Amino acid sequence: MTREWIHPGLLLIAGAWILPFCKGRTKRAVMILLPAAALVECVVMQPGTYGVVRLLGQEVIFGRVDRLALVFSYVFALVALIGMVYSLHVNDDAQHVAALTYAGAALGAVFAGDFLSLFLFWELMALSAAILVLLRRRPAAVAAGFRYVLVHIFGGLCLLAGIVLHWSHTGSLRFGDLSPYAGSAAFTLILIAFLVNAAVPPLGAWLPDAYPEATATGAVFLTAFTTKSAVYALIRGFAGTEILVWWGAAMAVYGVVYAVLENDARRLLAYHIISQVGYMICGVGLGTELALNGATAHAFAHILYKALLFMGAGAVLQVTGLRKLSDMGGLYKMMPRTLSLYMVGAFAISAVPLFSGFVTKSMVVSAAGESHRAAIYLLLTLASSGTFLHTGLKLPYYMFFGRDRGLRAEEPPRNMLVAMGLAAVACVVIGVVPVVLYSQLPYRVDYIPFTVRHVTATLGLLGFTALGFFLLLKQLDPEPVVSLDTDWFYRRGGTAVQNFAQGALARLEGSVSRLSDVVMQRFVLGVGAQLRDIDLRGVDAMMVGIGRLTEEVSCDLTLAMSGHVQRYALIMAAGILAGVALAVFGL
Amino acid sequence: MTDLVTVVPELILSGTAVVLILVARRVRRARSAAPWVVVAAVAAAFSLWAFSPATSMTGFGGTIASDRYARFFSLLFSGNLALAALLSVRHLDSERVQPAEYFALLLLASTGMMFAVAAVDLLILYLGLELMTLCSYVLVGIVRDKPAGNEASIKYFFLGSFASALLLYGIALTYGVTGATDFSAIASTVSRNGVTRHPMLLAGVGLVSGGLAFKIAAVPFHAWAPDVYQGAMAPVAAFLSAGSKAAGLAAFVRVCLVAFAPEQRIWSVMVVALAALSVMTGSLLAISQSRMKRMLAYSSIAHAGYALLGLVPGTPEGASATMTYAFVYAFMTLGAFGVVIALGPRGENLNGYRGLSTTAPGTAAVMFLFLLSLTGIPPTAGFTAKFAVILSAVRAGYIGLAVLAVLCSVVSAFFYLRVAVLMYMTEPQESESARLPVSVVAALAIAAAVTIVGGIFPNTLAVWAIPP
Amino acid sequence: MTFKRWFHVGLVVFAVGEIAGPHLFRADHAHFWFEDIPAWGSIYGLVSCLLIIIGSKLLGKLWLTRPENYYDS
Amino acid sequence: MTTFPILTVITFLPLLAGAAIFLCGARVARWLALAGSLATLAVSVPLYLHFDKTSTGLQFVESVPWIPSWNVEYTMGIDGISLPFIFLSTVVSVLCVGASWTAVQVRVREFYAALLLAETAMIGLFAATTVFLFYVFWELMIVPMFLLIGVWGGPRRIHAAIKFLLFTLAGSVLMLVGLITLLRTSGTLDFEALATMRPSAQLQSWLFVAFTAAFAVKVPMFPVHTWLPDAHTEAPTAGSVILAGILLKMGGYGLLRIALPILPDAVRLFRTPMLALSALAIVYGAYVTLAQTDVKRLIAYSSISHMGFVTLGIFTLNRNGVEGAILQMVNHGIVTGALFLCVGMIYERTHTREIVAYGGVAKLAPVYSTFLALFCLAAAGLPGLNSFVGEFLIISGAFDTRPWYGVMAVWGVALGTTYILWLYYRVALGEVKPGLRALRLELDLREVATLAPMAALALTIGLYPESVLSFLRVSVEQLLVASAAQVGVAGGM
Repeated sequence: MTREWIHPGLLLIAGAWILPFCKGRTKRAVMILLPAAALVECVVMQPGTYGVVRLLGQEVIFGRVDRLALVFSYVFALVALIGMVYSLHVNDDAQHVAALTYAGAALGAVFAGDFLSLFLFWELMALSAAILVLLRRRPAAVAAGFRYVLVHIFGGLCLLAGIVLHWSHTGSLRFGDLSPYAGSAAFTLILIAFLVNAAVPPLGAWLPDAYPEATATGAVFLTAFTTKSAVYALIRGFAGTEILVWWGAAMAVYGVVYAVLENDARRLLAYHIISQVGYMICGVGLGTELALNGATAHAFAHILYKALLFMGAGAVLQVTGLRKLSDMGGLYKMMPRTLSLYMVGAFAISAVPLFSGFVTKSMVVSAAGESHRAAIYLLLTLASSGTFLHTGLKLPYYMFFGRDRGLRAEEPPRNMLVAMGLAAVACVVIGVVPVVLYSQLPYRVDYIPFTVRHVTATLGLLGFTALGFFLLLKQLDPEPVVSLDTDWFYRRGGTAVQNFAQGALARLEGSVSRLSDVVMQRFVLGVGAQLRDIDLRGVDAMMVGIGRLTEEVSCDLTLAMSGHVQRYALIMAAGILAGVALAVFGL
Repeated sequence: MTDLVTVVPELILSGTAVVLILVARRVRRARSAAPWVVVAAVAAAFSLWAFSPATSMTGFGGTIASDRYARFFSLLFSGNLALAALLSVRHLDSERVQPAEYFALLLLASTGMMFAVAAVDLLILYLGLELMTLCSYVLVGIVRDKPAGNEASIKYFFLGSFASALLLYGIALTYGVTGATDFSAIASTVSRNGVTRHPMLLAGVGLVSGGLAFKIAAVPFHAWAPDVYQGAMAPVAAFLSAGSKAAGLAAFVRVCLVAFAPEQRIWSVMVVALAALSVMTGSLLAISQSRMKRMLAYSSIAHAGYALLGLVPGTPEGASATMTYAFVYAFMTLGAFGVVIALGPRGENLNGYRGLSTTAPGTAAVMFLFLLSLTGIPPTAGFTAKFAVILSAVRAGYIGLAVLAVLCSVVSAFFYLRVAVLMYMTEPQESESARLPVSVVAALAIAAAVTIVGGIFPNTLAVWAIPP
Repeated sequence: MTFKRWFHVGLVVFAVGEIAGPHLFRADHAHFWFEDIPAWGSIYGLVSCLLIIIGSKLLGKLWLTRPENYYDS
Repeated sequence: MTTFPILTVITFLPLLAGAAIFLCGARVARWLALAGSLATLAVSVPLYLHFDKTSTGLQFVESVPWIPSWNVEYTMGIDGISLPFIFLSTVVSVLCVGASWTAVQVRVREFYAALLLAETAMIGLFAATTVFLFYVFWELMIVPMFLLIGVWGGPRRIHAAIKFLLFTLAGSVLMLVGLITLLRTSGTLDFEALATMRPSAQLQSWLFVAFTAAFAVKVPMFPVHTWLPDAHTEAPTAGSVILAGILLKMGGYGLLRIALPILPDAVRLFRTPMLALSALAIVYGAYVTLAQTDVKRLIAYSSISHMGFVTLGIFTLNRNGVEGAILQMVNHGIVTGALFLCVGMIYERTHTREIVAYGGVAKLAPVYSTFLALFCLAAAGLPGLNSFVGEFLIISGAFDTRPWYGVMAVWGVALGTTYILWLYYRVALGEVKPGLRALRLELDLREVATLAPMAALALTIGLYPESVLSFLRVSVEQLLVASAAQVGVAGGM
């Protein structure tokens, strides 16, 4: 340790284990105090380098603190606090420990100054997140959690391979801008690993697959950390990587398209995570100061309002036990507070002026504008209209209004409302006084969101989106269906290893082709079976054959031992003749 | 008078034999006669110290030496004799053999062996060996109403006399060239007259080594061994495999190192050939045997090969390695045969050993020990002895031969440990646990003790094994 | 009924405001030519909304959607 | 360091206990064995306390003349490389006693005697400092294993036992010739003395072949590995644990002790083929593992793949590789040993090793499957668990010298994750197989106590690898310097 410094992540990870040993009020107090302490610590933290340890003969930096890391740490700690408040009523230590570990690992990844520590926290994140999913303790959840582990272990393997390659090339494990190595294998592998965690399609199907299966409270944490820490890692390492621009934009639309077809409330929101992360990826790809600021800011805002939205959906799930839009409707009478808080989040994500999304998302969009990329600009705008269409209109319409199905419901527990309140306040504050956020961003910000053109255009966009929504309302009626995604590859198609292998291949090569399943099956299992037979019939048989041969030789030799004395005498005679000949002539 | 001092052990043994023959009518039961023999053997062994002069001395006109080389082997023979006697008790009564005659023959055979190792003159050597061999012919066929035994003894007789003829002819040729039968005289004449390359002498060397190779059952002079061991009574087989082999080796070593020292190049090549053939053939043939004594016979052939490895470099160290090997092997094989005897009829066949460890754990354990030692797995005497001989083979530069030897020891591991497999890893078919007579237990204990001590403290033997 | 009316009034206000806004106040310059099309935001909003709904519905009908028990079967 | 012959005591204490077992009845045999192995563990504690991590030489040296005629002495001593293995041997032995508490019901006395004899052989091998003593214990190890497999093993135990015997013997007799040649040419068999003198390059090559034949069979390396699946599968749980935990390590240890320091030129000569064989073993083993349907066989083949990492690491001849190899050996001992314990425990209840017979065990036996999951993840090389560190070091070592082998190793890791997690998936998850409901699959206290130490070790090493590496560092440095075979220092070191 270079200077006295307590790692906020480790604080959470270690502190989590206090929970199982205390109960009642004290437990709730600890649940609040831990993330609060972490938050305070992040806020008071000064930039610098802390916690340098020698491990495996390497400089391992646990505390690389700069502006970029700090922004993310603020929001991570904050959402951890909100999430804990939201799950105060839950009486399941395992969930809390997992959640806190998850948050701590995310903080650890953000502060990691080198690949080794990054990798450790990266995998810890994957594991704790999977546990969070498993803890719903439903068969579907267990299966999803298992798939989640597989995907991320493969992501982790890519990362590991990349790191090792990088190390052997450069001899350093420092985690910084990788653009100098663009095109190298290490560069690609690490990028793939990050994209897996950022849920970039086609590598991202795990997200809508796993998150909806988590508990109401667990989902809140899940939405926040994995994808955003990946965004952080991308900003850190891959700023200005051209391919990300297009990939991000496509991703933003992809999420929206799937959201149309989605019937499960939280799965719909999950697809919107993908859509929103698309903006950030795009920003990373653009790589200008404005764009990177935008990506950071958007991540910040997005964590808060997405948490808010999931809390809303979670609250409904909590009280009604329903998750399908097709089963809901007319809840506004029973849960007005939930509705209003949810709407704040919805406005925020749809970038309604005076809400947080407006001031952050527009940074990325205008960054695209400033670099004169019309197509990107249009795609992103289209996506934002789609965002409003679903989270702002479709979801609340079918959940709270729509056909009244006479559901019995009441407001969720108070702590849930408080948590949602906190998030909502954050959204509004950022939306009204953006400078609060802007002042924290890595680069200096001279961007003004509230221009006439911008405000009016946005209002018009949203308004007429709403018009379109009401025009095609009939079309939008949710249907009880699921929609295919790349998770098909490891959910469908025979045994687990095929799934696993296909998943692996889909991730390793980023190929979505159906061929891969056949190939992979032949490749792994086929080759395995082949080699097993070779091992039995070939190698082993050869070894055993030597023994067999020896035995046969011995049997043949016994024939010579006929038991006839004259033959024995002959043998002796031959021997003695040979001996004498050897003696006399041979030498 | 001093002459007699040199042959005290021989005198004791032959004296006991004479006494036994005189009182033969009185002796009905084996267990009344066996103790005499054991006492005689112990006395002989004791006398080796009691009357041993500090330095080696010769008697009878320098034809018989009583040096530490001779004493080492004499000790071995008396041990061999004692153990054989102990192991015989049960068989004699079951086979209705005249105990007195039997033991007398054992004693005389041992006397012959002692003479053979003490001889420093080709003729004495020949006499000693003949005494040993003649007695063994009778011993092999001593069970009159057993055709197998009689056939074996006839075969043994024919081939044995053939071998003796070869030996004698070789001696004659040597004498013809050098005009001497005394070892040192031969050596000195050869080197003095520079007749090293004299064809008749070379032929003589070949014939002598052939004749001696027969006694140690080295390939291709081995053919008698399996049939004889199988036909003969188990104790006799044990006695022969340990004693006659040791005697042959002792003679071989002394003749080669002393008498034919100038011919070292020639006989070392022949030794290499004998050793290689014996090790290979012995190990290979033993695999496909289903009868215990026959298997042990082939293993004894292989071990003759191992023992000869030590002789290859023709150095004192090598010779002492061979001596150690002969000693260790004698007790290993006595032990193995001892178990065969202890099990009685069921011990003759490999299947008799099924599940032995459940019916007779102690016997099985001892057998396992001997088998490990025969295979040459540490920490048994078999390992250290094998180590020594292979070391000397490598010293002589015959690495290929060494590799061959160890590979054959892997082959041998297969058939030795197959017995272990039967004993430990299969179910017994009949569950009668053999009640062992005290004498057999004692014999096994001695053999086991030697095997273990020789394995953990190899030096205890090495210091005694002083080459001529 | 009232909601509907207010909604349409609001739409008109948005559209007009967007057309007029840039001319009434000092507006920031546009990045692209199409942003200067009158009521660009409103038009694009409507278009993209319809585009998304119809497009993805088609996609769903043709390929993506499966019965709910698809993965359980 | 101390005049007290601690190494000799540790080595032969188990033997004494074994003898005592024969004298006492079968009832107390278990307790005697437990006491004996625990006592050994206890006596070995001072080794770690008084071990001087900074000294390069041997420590706790004992030496008494033994066979002057061959200039062979009875000398024992340890350095950083042998220490972890002695620790492993003592611990594993205790756990084996615990693991076979109820599993072994026939010939209990003989069983525990054999077990303790094996422990003596293991410890002696790692404490020996002359090739002769090394060989003696090496061969001595064969006997108890032969009995353990053949007497208390599964249905095809005899075949497996004989196969094991002949393979290992065939290898080790060549080592015998090798060491005799070494003795003949160098006149000594002492490790340190031998390291100073260099035989001629050609002779080195021959010696290398002879010794490596023995080590390769034990490790086992590619073509001579086929004894392992049979032996592992048929052996009783304790036997499998010792096989996986210690016996395989003897080969790797021999390479480090004899090949590297004594035959450096030959090592460099044969480096490429050895690396190739190792990489081949990694991938080949992993593939074959994928195709197994028998739990024990699957784990057995997986150890072929894992030991491939070890040889790969050793022959990278750089610090990362060698340290990684040693660590990997320790880890493999812990993890695979633990996996065999797990399998054995459930086999006691279900009496089947077919994977298809299992499923949904997690529902019936949460504690058990937690342990299983832990060890599976460890075997899969999950960070934070022990195997990760070793494999990481080895792979980085490989990348520093021959990147292609590094790539193959990573590929091996991927396959490894596949088969091990698939195994867990099929055994623990999924729906409960009808046959299992009736059985009481959950572990009892003794079994938990048997597994817990392994888990603790796995976590400790995983989270704080220095706990082992700190012991190695100096010795490995010295080994690589002494063998003067250090090919390029690891990147960034």
